[in-house]
Amino acid sequence: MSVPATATHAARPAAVAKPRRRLPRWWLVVAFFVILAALSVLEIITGANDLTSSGTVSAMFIATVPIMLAGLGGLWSERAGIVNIGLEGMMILGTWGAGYFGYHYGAWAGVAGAILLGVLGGLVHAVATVIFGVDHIISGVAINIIALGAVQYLASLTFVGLPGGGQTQSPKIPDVQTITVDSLSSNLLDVEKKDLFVVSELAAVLRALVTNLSLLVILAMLLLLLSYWLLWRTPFGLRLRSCGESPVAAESLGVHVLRYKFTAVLVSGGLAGLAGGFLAMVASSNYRDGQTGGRGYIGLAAMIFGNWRPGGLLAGSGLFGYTETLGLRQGGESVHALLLALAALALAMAVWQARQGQQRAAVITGFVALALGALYFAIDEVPGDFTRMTPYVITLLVLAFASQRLRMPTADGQIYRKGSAG
Amino acid sequence: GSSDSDGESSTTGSDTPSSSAPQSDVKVGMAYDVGGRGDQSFNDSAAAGLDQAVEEFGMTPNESEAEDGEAENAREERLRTFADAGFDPIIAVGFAYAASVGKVAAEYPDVHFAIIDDSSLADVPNVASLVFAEEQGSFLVGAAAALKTQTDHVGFIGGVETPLIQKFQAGYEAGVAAVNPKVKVDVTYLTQVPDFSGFGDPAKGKTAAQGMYDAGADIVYHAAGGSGGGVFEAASESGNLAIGVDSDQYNTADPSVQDVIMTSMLKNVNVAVYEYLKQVNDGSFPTGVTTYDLSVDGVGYSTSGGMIDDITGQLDDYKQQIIDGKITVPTEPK
Amino acid sequence: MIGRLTRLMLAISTPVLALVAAFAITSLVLLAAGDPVLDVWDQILSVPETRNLANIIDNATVLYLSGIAVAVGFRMNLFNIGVDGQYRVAAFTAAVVAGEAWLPGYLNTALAIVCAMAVGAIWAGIAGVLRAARGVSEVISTIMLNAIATGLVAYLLRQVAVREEGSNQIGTKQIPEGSRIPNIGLGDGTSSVYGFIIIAAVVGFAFWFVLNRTRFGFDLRATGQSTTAAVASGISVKRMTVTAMLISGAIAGLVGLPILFGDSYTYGSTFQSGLGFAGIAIALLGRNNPIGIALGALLFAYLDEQSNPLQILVGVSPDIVAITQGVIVLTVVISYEIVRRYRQRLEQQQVARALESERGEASNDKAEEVPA
Amino acid sequence: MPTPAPSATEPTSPAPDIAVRLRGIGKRFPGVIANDDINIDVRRGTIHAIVGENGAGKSTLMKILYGVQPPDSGTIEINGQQVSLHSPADAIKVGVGMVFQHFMLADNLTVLENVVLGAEKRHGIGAKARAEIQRISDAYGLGIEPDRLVEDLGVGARQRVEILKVLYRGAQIVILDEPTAVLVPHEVDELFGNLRELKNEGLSVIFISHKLDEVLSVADEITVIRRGTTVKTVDPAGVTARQLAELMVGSELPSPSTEASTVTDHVLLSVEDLSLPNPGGRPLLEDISFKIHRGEILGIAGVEGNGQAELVESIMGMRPGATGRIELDGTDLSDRSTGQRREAGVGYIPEDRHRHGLLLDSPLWENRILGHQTRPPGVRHGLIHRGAAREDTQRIITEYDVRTPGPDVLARALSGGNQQKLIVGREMSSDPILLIAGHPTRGVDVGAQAAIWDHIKRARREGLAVLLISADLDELIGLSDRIEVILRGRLVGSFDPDDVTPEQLGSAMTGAGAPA
Ligand SMILES: Nc1ncnc2c1ncn2[C@@H]1O[C@H](COP(=O)(O)OP(=O)(O)OP(=O)(O)O)[C@@H](O)[C@H]1O
Ligand SMILES: Nc1ncnc2c1ncn2[C@@H]1O[C@H](COP(=O)(O)OP(=O)(O)OP(=O)(O)O)[C@@H](O)[C@H]1O
Ligand SMILES: [Mg+2]
Ligand SMILES: [Mg+2]
Repeated sequence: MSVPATATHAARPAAVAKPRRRLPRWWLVVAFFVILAALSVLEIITGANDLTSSGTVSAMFIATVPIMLAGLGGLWSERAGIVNIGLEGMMILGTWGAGYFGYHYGAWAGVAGAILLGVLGGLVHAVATVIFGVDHIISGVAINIIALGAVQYLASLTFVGLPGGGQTQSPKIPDVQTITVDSLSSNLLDVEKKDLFVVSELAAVLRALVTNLSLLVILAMLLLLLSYWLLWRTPFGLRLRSCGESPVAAESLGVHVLRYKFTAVLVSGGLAGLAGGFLAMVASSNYRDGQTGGRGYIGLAAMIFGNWRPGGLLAGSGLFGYTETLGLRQGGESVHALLLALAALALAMAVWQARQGQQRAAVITGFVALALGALYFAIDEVPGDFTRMTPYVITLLVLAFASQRLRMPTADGQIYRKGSAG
Repeated sequence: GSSDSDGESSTTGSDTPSSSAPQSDVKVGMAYDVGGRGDQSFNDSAAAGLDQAVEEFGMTPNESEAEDGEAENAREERLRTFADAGFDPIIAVGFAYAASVGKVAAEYPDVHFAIIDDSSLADVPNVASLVFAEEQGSFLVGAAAALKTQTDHVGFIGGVETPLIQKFQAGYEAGVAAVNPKVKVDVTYLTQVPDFSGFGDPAKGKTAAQGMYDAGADIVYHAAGGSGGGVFEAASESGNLAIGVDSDQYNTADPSVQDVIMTSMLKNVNVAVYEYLKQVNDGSFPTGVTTYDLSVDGVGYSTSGGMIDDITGQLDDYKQQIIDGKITVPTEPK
Repeated sequence: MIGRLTRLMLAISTPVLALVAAFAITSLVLLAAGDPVLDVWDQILSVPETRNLANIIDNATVLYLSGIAVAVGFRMNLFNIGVDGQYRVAAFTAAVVAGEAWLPGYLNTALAIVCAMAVGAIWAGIAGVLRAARGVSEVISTIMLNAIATGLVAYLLRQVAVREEGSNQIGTKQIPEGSRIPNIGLGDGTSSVYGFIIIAAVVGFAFWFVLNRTRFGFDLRATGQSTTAAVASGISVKRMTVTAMLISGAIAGLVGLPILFGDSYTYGSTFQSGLGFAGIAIALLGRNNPIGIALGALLFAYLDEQSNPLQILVGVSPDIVAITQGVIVLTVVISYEIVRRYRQRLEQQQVARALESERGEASNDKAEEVPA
Repeated sequence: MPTPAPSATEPTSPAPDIAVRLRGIGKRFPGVIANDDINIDVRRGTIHAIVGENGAGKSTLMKILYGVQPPDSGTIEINGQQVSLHSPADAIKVGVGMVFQHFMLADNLTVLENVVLGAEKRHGIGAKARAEIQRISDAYGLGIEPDRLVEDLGVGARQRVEILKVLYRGAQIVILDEPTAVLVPHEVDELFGNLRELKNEGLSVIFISHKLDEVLSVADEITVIRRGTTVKTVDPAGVTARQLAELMVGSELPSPSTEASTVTDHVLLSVEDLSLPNPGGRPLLEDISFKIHRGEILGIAGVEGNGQAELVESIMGMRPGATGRIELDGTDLSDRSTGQRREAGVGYIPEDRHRHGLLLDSPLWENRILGHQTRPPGVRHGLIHRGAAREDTQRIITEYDVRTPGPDVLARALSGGNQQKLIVGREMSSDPILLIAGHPTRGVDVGAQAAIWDHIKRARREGLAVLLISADLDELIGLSDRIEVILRGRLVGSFDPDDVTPEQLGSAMTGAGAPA
């Protein structure tokens, strides 16, 4: 795909180990509460109450999961060294699969169908890239083109004439079960309404967790954990990752590299397909032409954003899902509030940079902070056109400010042929 | 694809001999906008009009639909292909065809064209413009919303922010204001041109509607084509009401959400298409602009489900005032 | 090593193999769907009329520019997914500038084109700078910038839009007659192709020349091949990154202009979209080589042109065209690979024979095994 | 797997102590015969050395024995059993382990992960595996920390990790392809110590090296390969290095001996207080100052990973953040770009030819231009001159005896030795005044070595200043006019090559000894 951001730096580092301990688990909890507190403060200052309403949170789940699943698909294949631009296409296939199987055989059949169709897309990609050693991006792009045509073609063959179905959409398909704990839900709602500092925010999140929570959302989160465990805690995962880091080394140790790459791409397709299925079944309730709206690419971006790691991926897709939700719900107000938050962040950043002695950067960042702040006070609602840009702009800003120590799998995107070890 | 829709229309056509309906040698070319027949929206409505005409007059139809984001010359070519294949009249569904129809109509002066949702070709002799007063229909459902809201807070969701959809918004807002200026109207558009996914992304529609309901709106009117399904779901999940668009969605939408569809703003494209073809069948090719507004019931509101039976009186009152010109409905949002 | 004739045969066999495979696969799809296979091919393979030819060339011109824009990035290992956004921002700018007509006649045109290239370059440059200065993957940033471009253009368009009576379209002011680029007639009196095709050809040549004949092109390709080697050879990778993105964006800025100056004369809600993504496929199909990209663009345009007749005359869903296009992209690259392997095996056998003859040794022909 | 060549002798029930028997092994690559009718017997519990020129076919042969590449012909017997190895997995099963010439390590994985990869069944991938690694590491004094990222290890450590990988799999037959190319004397001694231990435990070791006296000191048997076929198997006791070399290349064994000093007092390169900070760690370079005069060769000795690479790259301007003053013949280069420094007359033979020296997938003539983009003959007025570039490449090919069909082959298809000769030729071609040479003869056969040494000496005679980095102390001592020892990023001692022994240097490099 592209040379890793670090590649411009020459030569192997000297024998001193750079400190690269990752943060301990409990840190996540802390971060979670810090974020809640920050948002809470923001709400109090700006009065934008939708920032952490339970409605926003549950909508955020819905918006996040498809992106996250697609990204997870990308993670699997790229960890095995296969770039997967075809996620979008596999997702599209998934939406049709959910529509067709879901309508004829019920909700879970729909889920299975979505995964199956995704795997089919993965199969094409695997055959092209692993067996024939075709450039990964070409294959992916081709799959995106084919998938789009294929589902429209299939839809016109399968959905026309069905009640509420047509060549651009399937009939309504059943949704998988959702979980609601009414008593808890209503109580939490009261707490949420009380606007207590952090407590209400927490209540909102909890309420979202016990109100119409789709089993697929839970499944998706489990898949994320499972993927982490499989890829980083088992021999299988070690072998799979080694195929992305140094296939020659792997092969020289008797790992059947191609087999692992192949598997990884199939799984990747399945996950992307499920992402599509989720869009069709949970986020909405039928297959719709053009339903994915580029979420496959966003998933890819979220994966890179997350430095090819599940945790980062979750953060990336979460950030995107959250900001997109805000923009769609009460965009004008919420996004306006975000401006202030950004201004504050930028300011903090500037100070930190100044401390670090990076004067030029500090000045630039400070300027950005001022601009954002000024903008916040200049307008009292963000016009619709811009609320819809929010997720994209925020992602870009975060990437621009968070220093990039991205580390893609070393052999990612490289074509590997058996016997090239040594 | 259209192979099947052909099958469909021709079956409706081929029923006719048994019912010994008249045969006509008129060949109708139908150029749909993106989505085509079966989009559960205005393409479908146009198709319904065509089917009806085919059934009654035994015309020979053929259909073709636009690709997303296609080249201008692809649209032109669609019309030319029809013309070359001897189709006359050729009906272009959607304002996107305006330029192409203008160009091709000039190339084929003896072929007759009709275009829906555009009247910029008013003075081209072989073009008939079929336009609608969406703002008037929207006004009425706006009034209905204002009359029915418990929270003095309603919403509007547009699929893609185009001037056409803004007409819906303008009329709706005017209707609400006419009843009660204090009623708040939330407005959200799902996407911007050229991203037309806003007409086909129920997920976005649902999120947006949910946001409005959470903010206190209890009735949301959508002009978002396929994304409307999401709006209805949000309504039924939160126990609120929604207003459909184009056709009487109470009948077309999924039963599970029927009871939240308070009413629908009817834009009778099917009527327009049918009446156009009827005149063609009678041997006269209409030209110039035909506006389908309240006065000819080209637009209106539906009452299926009986949720607004109690206010139809007031609504028809507004309708009359609009017809009499006492109220002029704006076509662009303030 | 292997004979000139064999070499030629191999070279020819690649595209043939690819097209046959695509042909077969598409036919299978049609059969499965119960569509009239023969009619479809009869239509697709029928000689296009001059009028259609013109359309094909026109669309190919646009796709070509898009392909070149993407290829510039690829040659330096930069994946510019953002051509789509870049050309829309640029086309819009050009439409506004040309519409305002501050300058007379072709000066106006020139100014508009320059502005378009500048804006396209800036839009892509953002990604370039982010990559160089902050290490932000251009894949993400360009994806994001596409979406931002959409919102921005939509907003600005509504600010400047003029809307003629009775139309539901909004667009920029029409470009004055004098500033439009005349089309080139194809001889049949009616059909003509974009005059902009000449500029496209020039761009194609410049692309080839700069990349293969100039020091800058060498540096660019070197960086694309090995950043480390480039650094050691004295190339400033950061500068190259930004420059490459700027160039890619500038070319992307031209993508929409043939349409703008040769057909629509305004940028409106129905302006052709999605060209950037098509460009990616075409650049790859043409192996980032100007001639290859031209062929790829023509192939895509040719197939696109079939979708209307297929629907109206044959009664087949036009989606089959998209399928075929995708399938061709795949079969082409796969058959390249197959032929490459076959050729390698061939060479090995030749080494073997050479050895035997030179040794006059008894049968020692076990060169079958390929070091995969 | 093709049927064995008739030329190959049928499995004659071999003597019980034969661990590996290769018969009639043949292997062809496009345009090359890598191996042709190779016959070797390796006795159990011995160290069997294989020597030969670059591209003679040693690595290929070993890759075949390790199942990486299938032979086109011939048979392999392990412990008397004829085996057909389709993948390294098969080889590992029959107890063969290999340390590749180019390291087979995943930088972004930990030592532990690299070691257990593919052998997870033995001790899992967790605590037990860690313990086992620690055990082996201690048993052979490899000093490996299982949880370090390989990325952070120096060459020596990587080398030991490779060996640990093999031992971890309990291999009975250990292949080492040029293991010493990157090691300093005491590391080599340690390695040899380990090998002898293995041998005593009954393992068989196959050992490839270009350093013949090493070979003589450690091997029990030596097989010489030339042009892909076995020339002869000899007993080290019975041969001298010179005879070996003649068997290999039919040429004299050169020794790097300096002629009369050509050192002048005209300072060409002066480096003052060069430092390279390392965010979150000990500085990579600290206050390094030295001068090199016209006609002088300054050798830098040091254990791999003590800052040699960083020093060179800082002088080349490839390391942002390097502070200090660098003057070339009076002109201050401190804030010049790498390109400008090259133009100022710096020739650069990088330590890692594949990463920094070549465009592996470009033809040789384009590689000729690389690093000289601003100068004729390759480039004039910003335009590439293919013709001129090709001609000049052809000149280099002949003058520097690069073994290749012509300027249009891809750099990748050259064996490393030949790649190296091409680079040397290129860097000498643009008459530099300073030549920086990092491990110029690493992994290069005796013939090429001699050639490269001659070129460096010629450069010295012609009045260049030469900065020579090498792990081969004989080379350093033989070529340098002065030797600086680098340790943990500082220059810790200066030696006169005329009265210093490799051992003294070695100890100074490890911080043990004081400068003479
Ligand atoms: N995979 C391959 N493809 C093509 N040619 C190859 C391949 N591997 C080796 N060769 C060629 O085979 C010949 C033998 O290579 P090999 O690596 O065995 O030599 P070597 O003895 O290891 O050289 P060195 O001493 O430099 O390690 C060389 O000419 C090399 O270019
Ligand atoms: N796939 C390939 N195609 C062409 N040449 C190859 C290929 N793989 C390896 N080679 C060449 O064959 C040689 C054999 O590989 P090997 O790893 O033994 O290098 P080498 O000859 O030992 O080089 P060095 O002297 O650096 O050790 C390599 O130098 C490499 O340049
Ligand atoms: Mg070797
Ligand atoms: Mg070697």
